Amino acid sequence: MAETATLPARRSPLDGVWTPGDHGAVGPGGPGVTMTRRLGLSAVQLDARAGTADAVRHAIAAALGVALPAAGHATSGGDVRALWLGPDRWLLMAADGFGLEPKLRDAAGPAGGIVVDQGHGRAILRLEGPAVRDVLAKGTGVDLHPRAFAEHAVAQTGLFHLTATLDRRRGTGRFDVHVMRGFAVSLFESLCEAAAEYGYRLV
Amino acid sequence: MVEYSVLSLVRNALGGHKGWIRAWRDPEPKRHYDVIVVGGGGHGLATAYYLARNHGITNVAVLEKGYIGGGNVGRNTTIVRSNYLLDGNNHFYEHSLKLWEGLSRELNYNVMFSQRGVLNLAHSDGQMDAYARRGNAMRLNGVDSELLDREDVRRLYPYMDFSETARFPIYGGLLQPRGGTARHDAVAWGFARGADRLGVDIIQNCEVTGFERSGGRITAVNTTRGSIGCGRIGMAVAGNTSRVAQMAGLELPIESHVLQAFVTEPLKPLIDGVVTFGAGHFYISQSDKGGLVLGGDIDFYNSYAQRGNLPIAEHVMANGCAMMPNLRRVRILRSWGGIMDMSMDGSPIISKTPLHNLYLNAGWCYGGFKATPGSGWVFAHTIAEDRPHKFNEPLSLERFATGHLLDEGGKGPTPKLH
Amino acid sequence: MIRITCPHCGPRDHDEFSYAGDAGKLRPADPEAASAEDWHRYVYLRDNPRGPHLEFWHHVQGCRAYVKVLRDTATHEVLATGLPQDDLEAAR
Amino acid sequence: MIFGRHAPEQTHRLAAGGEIDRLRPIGLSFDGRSFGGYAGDTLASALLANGVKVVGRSFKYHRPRGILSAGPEEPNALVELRSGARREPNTRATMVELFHGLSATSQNRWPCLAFDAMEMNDLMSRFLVAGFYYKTFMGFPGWHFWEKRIRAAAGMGRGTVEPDPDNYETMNAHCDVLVVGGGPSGLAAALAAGRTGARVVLLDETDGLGGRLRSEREALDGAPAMRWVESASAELADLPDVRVLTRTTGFGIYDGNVVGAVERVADHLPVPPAHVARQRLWHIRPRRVIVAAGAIERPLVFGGNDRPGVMLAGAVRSYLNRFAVRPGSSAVVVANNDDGYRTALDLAAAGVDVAQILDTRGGGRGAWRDRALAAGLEVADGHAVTNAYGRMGLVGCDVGRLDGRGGTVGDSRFVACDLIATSGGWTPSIHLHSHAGGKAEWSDAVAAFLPADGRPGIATIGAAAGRFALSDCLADGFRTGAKAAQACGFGSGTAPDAPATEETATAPLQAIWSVPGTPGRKVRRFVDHQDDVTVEDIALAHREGFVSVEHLKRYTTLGMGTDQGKTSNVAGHALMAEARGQPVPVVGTTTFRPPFTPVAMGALAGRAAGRHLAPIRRTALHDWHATNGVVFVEAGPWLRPQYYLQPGEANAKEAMDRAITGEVVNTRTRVGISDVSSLGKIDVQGPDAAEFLNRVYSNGFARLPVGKARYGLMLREDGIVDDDGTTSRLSEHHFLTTTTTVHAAKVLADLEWYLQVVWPELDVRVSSVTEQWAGMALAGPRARDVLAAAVDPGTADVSNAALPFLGVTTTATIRGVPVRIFRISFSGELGYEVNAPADWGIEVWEALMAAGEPHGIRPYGLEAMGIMRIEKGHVAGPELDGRTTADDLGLGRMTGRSKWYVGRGMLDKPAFTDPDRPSLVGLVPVDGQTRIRAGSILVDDPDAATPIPKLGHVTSSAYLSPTVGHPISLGLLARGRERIGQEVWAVYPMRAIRVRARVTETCFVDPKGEKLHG
Ligand SMILES: Cc1cc2nc3c(=O)[nH]c(=O)nc-3n(C[C@H](O)[C@H](O)[C@H](O)COP(=O)(O)OP(=O)(O)OC[C@H]3O[C@@H](n4cnc5c(N)ncnc54)[C@H](O)[C@@H]3O)c2cc1C
Ligand SMILES: NC(=O)c1ccc[n+]([C@@H]2O[C@H](COP(=O)([O-])OP(=O)(O)OC[C@H]3O[C@@H](n4cnc5c(N)ncnc54)[C@H](O)[C@@H]3O)[C@@H](O)[C@H]2O)c1
Ligand SMILES: Cc1cc2nc3c(=O)[nH]c(=O)nc-3n(C[C@H](O)[C@H](O)[C@H](O)COP(=O)(O)O)c2cc1C
Ligand SMILES: [Zn+2]
Repeated sequence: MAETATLPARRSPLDGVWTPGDHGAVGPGGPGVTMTRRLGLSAVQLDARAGTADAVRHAIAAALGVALPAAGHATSGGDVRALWLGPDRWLLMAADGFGLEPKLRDAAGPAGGIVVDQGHGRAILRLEGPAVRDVLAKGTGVDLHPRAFAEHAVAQTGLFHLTATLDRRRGTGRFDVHVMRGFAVSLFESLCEAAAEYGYRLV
Repeated sequence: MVEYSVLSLVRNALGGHKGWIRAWRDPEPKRHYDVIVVGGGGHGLATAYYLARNHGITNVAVLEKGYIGGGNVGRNTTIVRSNYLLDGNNHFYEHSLKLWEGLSRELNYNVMFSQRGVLNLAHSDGQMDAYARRGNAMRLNGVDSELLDREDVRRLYPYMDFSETARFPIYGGLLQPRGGTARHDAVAWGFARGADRLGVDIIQNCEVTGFERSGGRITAVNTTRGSIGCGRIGMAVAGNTSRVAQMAGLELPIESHVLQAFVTEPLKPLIDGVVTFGAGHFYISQSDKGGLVLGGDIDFYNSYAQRGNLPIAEHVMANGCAMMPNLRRVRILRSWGGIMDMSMDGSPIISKTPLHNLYLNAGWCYGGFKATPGSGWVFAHTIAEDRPHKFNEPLSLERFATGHLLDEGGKGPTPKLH
Repeated sequence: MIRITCPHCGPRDHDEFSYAGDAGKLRPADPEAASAEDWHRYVYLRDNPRGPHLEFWHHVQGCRAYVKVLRDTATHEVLATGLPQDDLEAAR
Repeated sequence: MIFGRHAPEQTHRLAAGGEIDRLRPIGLSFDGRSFGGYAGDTLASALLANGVKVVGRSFKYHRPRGILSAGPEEPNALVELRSGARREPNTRATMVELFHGLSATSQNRWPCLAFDAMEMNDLMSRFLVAGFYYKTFMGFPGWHFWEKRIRAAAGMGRGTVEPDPDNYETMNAHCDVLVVGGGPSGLAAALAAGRTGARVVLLDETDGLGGRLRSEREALDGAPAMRWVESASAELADLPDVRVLTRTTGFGIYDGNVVGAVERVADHLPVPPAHVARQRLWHIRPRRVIVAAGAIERPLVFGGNDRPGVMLAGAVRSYLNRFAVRPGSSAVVVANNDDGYRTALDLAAAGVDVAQILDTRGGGRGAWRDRALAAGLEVADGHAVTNAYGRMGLVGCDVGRLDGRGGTVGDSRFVACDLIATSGGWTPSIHLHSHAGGKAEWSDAVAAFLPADGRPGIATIGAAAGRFALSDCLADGFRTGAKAAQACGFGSGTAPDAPATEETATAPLQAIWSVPGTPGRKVRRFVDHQDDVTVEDIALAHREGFVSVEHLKRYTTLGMGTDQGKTSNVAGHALMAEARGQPVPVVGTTTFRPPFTPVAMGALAGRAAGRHLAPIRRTALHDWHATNGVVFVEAGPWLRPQYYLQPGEANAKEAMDRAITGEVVNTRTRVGISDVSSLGKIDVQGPDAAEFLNRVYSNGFARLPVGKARYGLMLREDGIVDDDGTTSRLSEHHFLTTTTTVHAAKVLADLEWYLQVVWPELDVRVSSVTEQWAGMALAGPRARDVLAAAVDPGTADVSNAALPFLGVTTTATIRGVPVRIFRISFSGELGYEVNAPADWGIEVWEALMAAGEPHGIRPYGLEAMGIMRIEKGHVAGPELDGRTTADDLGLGRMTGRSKWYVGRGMLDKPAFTDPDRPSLVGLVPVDGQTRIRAGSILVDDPDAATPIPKLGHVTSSAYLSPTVGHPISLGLLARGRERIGQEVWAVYPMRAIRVRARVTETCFVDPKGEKLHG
């Protein structure tokens, strides 16, 4: 992808609905949930062709310093975070400036990796705060209890009837939520309504 | 034999209702019948009735594994209509609808057929065009149909969601005024009593467990009440079709799926007709008892359990509340399920089979209650004459091989989508 | 709610999946050799058993894998799950 | 609250005791009259406290009814709660917590509760027996006439016609142990499990924990039992992984032992607080379920047992002990078990005069009986109430001696009383056990069905399992709770010690299913109070052959009311058993179905109702359209531009027509641009990609050159056309496939199916990139000029030579944004599809608009696109209706026989090769002006006798093709291709329209496709 410098700024599908500040029933203890948009992230899907998973894993580890995670997990390494998406399929993320896609192509291509840019196809929200689990639990059947969904656990699942990716980050009550770009506003509305009773802050 | 009427009711009331007798006998199975009908649901009982009434064949038994009417006829949402697009279906269902119109008197049993009108809502221009095609085709067949616009619908059901926030705005709908509902149990009981009066043996708690064959013929059926000889066999076991067919060595273009239905607490009259939502599968009407009877999609997996799961229940309610936002505070009283014989093109099969004296009535999907009298009529004809009636020629089993499919929805050979 | 254990994602609600029907039916391997009758049986005919049923569920909201499931159609109990090429007969 | 004070004295309120808070008076109104109550009251207890006797009317006979129970089983005391948009019919007064300003109205009566015109049904009751309606109303004037009247009399409360202003939501939970029911059994189970560190959820339908203990004068460890309940509750509250949900009903157990529960978050408040849902639906996924749902008492079936003032014994104790209410001032107690004595003692303790204790058992033994006698109460062994009197409120009853053979001996005497406390025994709540397919086993000791073997992971305990002694319930709970936790890997499985009980031994119950009536009197004995099913109705059902309990139920409606027969089914089934001369277990019971108690549709719908019914999908260009005069239209989940209004224009019909025509003309004569982002885009990569596409497409893809696009057709396995779109080869092993908007998801799923299941040997990966790319169709004679001006210099050559029709380039950038350009066209014009990464979609769109400015570029919407594709005879949704073959659509050349592909095996079926099949044709009005509407049917003779033979139908129609200057349509016509040039009728009987149409070729504009290649 061409040098980001020469490129116009990326728009977020939530530009039209994102009003920073506190909303809902924010109590003295502050908002139950704080939502941030994770902007300026490249996200590239990496598939390992039949029988090349190991080769691809090595190539990526060597080139990007991140170990491709096992099913249901995420890993961080170097400047890259890698999420498991499905059998022999991962999503790698880095800051736009990092030039993730070309790097991946060069590293994984020869080893049998297939690279598909998805960075513009999904919106990524970070949710944190004491009420996060309850808010997400209103929309997903996945068990988010720390015992069942530890740090760096990842799930592809239904969230408020949409297909979403849940990425549990380090620390209690911090999740990154990925959703298809076109449904971003729908998911955002659902999250806001679910969070309103605890109060939420848009950053 | 007691004739039912206001007079007999009054007479018996004065006699403390001691005078009433069994609505149908409870005979021991004979050793042989000219025709055995397997399945004491609406279709089996209607078939037996018309075998005796139209064809004079009275040495007939209906074998029911449980209690008659315990199958889908006793658990359906009772919508009766003939608003089908394809002629192969439309003529058949219209024949059935005509029979409904005289059924209570025919049977001397009030089946409470109530022509409240069936309205299918449309939510896009494309859907309006599709309904136009269907309604126009019906008219050319002499069947009633009306195309309503948004305001027509609002006049009928002002409390539907006509607001700006409606997710799928109402464009209009297709109305069949002659459509409506009937009292499901009464249909089974009325046909049972009618058939019984003509000499048919109705044998309950008698499950068919196998067939005795010689060559291409079935000579007797094995049941939980012993083996019973037979001339011809009519199969009308709906959700259980594949299992009974398997006993005869037949593999059919049918899958069994569970369809849930729901009834609310009884209310004073609220919803006058039958309404179906067009932007999601949902249909609703009000029973004479006052309960709103509603349903939607099947559960989308093969099932022989007469119960479903929450996701579909929630989906049904969401559609209902979206269509009529005033329903949200109405409470669901009971939910249940029935096993439906989903065919590969969504249309029924009333047909001869590779076995000379075995006849098949199946593949009813969501819609066989409305077919009950018509199905019995043409199935009786097919059994008695050993050839299809003109109304069930298109409903043959061969159509899947020849490609003469009756796919109203254009969904293809994916039963869960019909 | 039927709980289906996806071999990749673990136990999930069945409404994350899309039911893909009978897994006992094998598509004619060599289309050239297949007769019209073979195609007919594959496309239209079903065993439709009451009891253990081999079927596919597509994990559409999850990892998008087609999961092979042995499920009792009378009780809805899931007896075994696996990959499309797995043999689940042992669980019958 | 003020108007609480104005309310009349609470004449039946006890001076002390109960859970109510006398410092928090609450006013309520019932049928317009104001009453006072206290926090902690239910509507029922408050009405009783005010001496209100008649609360409702029965379903069929409209008989005046009072309050029978103190719980969810209430069949009689149903009211309309709240008003207007929040009106809730059939609300059980026994389950409504008082809130300030509560207003309730009696129902199923006209004009008022005291006088109900429909009570004439009661006088006619001898005619209106079970199933009478099946036997009449068949003749003149017909059912429809009678039905109106019957419906008006039937039903119960009135539903609202206004939209519900409140919100509902869903919550998902997971736990190791779920305990349903917070009585002593459930509390013990939750404690035992919770202490091990297991994740526990405890539900109770009521507003607090304790269950029956709230209503009994029981002691635990030497103190009032509720003390123990309080400490247990406190301990549970402190356990981090224990969640206690009150006002929450577990209404059903589903597959996987998932429990559906509904939490009434705000029903005890006047209105829900801001941002709070009224009710919350819980999906609870436990590893172990413990059902501690208790038992429900049933009344004895005796003459006049439905009179206002006849009350369940246990309910009497609830009102006395929990609510400090005296349900009457002079009581007769009649029971077939020791509850009679227990109740009489509580009544006496509360200062109520107990006229008589009638024990239907003859035995005359037992510790409870001794206690009653010791307390100086009068006990009559082997006696029962034979008839009760008092239409609007009990005045007394006949008491007779039973002969044990279904009759009485000697005369009966009249006893004055305003309260009859009755107990026919307790029915364990095995509902949830049964939902999960658990078996039920008859117990003579309990005279009810008990849970037998059921689904693994579910245990039913305490009273719900027929264990009625408090000590047994506690032991049961502690044991089962510990075991369940252990099974989930927590604790040792050893049960904690239970608190010490002080219990009086109970003597065995003796079932009696109906009490003989007062000799010489015609008595009405109600089995099902709500639906007015009497002992005589059951006899009639038996007489007419409705002898299976399922037929009995459906014929008499026994147990079909809002209470689902909680107080009546057992007696009803037992009476049928007596009639059949068979034991109850042989006769069996009817099926238990969810919900345990009725659940609001809104709660099940959750927030998905209304505008959230289905999520809305927006294209990357959405925000641009929104600010540029667009009118959106739903296309599946998507919102897509339908057409664009000029600045200042209102969205009226003329403006719409002007917009659509203008968009078409502009595109055909200059250049237009439209948002095609919603088309499915599937990235196909791998060494076998070409082979794979060659198998799934009916036309060839093996030799598609790199840098080229090709139109492709996909068939279903049954040979019918599934979808169409273009596929471009971006590199040797890399393709981009596009699908129609509607089929995008299905096509992807199908491709995955073939790769994962059918041809796993193919080395190919597919993934959706629909959302990654914003898609823009640039079309019209000036399209190339616009594109050339927009593309950053030197990044790509878009000349006809370099980028011919069906050419593809991936090197171009626009404003620095890397784009993919495909020279394909749906409109039939010189056209390009430009794909840009979604977050830059608007920049690229605006760049094209700017570059197009001098050329008069205009955006066009779905309507214009629809007209242009009809002008070109391109097929779309209405033609790809799931019934058409490639041949039907004139695409036969794309289904060659030279290779194999999905669906080919079906193409030779007789029906598919039938020459009479309808095929796609064009249609124009012979008069050159009348529109031929989509949905019209094509016939030769519109005046033929019905059924009129049909030749086909009109699939798509443009009321005006601006390009050819008259209406045009496409249709499917039998032997269509042979009929070109001929005329047919297009009829639309529902609007009385018939149009003479000429059959034409399908392509109305530029048939040679010069514009495409130009
Ligand atoms: C929830 C639900 C809603 C529906 N809604 C509608 C609607 O609104 N309108 C409509 O037209 N249709 C509707 N249907 C479809 C309709 O109910 C059925 O198509 C129709 O009742 C089937 O015909 P039947 O009455 O003969 O089936 P059933 O009543 O199921 O009769 C089949 C009988 O065969 C018996 N049987 C099975 N195996 C054996 C055996 N081996 N030996 C002996 N007996 C056996 C069964 O016990 C059963 O009694 C609905 C179905 C369901 C489940
Ligand atoms: N006198 C008698 O013969 C007799 C008979 C039965 C019970 N009892 C007494 O009653 C008590 C029984 O204890 P227990 O704990 O087994 O039962 P319980 O009746 O004390 O408690 C059951 C609890 O479960 C709740 N519940 C019921 N169904 C529910 C559902 N579906 N969802 C949510 N909550 C639901 C009820 O609100 C109630 O609080 C003991 O004290 C016993 O001695 C006495
Ligand atoms: C049209 C119709 C109306 C019904 N109305 C009621 C009702 O008012 N009350 C009730 O308890 N059940 C009602 N039912 C459901 C039956 O009680 C029962 O659940 C259904 O016949 C299936 O039988 P099963 O639950 O015993 O398996 C109704 C069923 C149908 C088909
Ligand atoms: Zn998965």
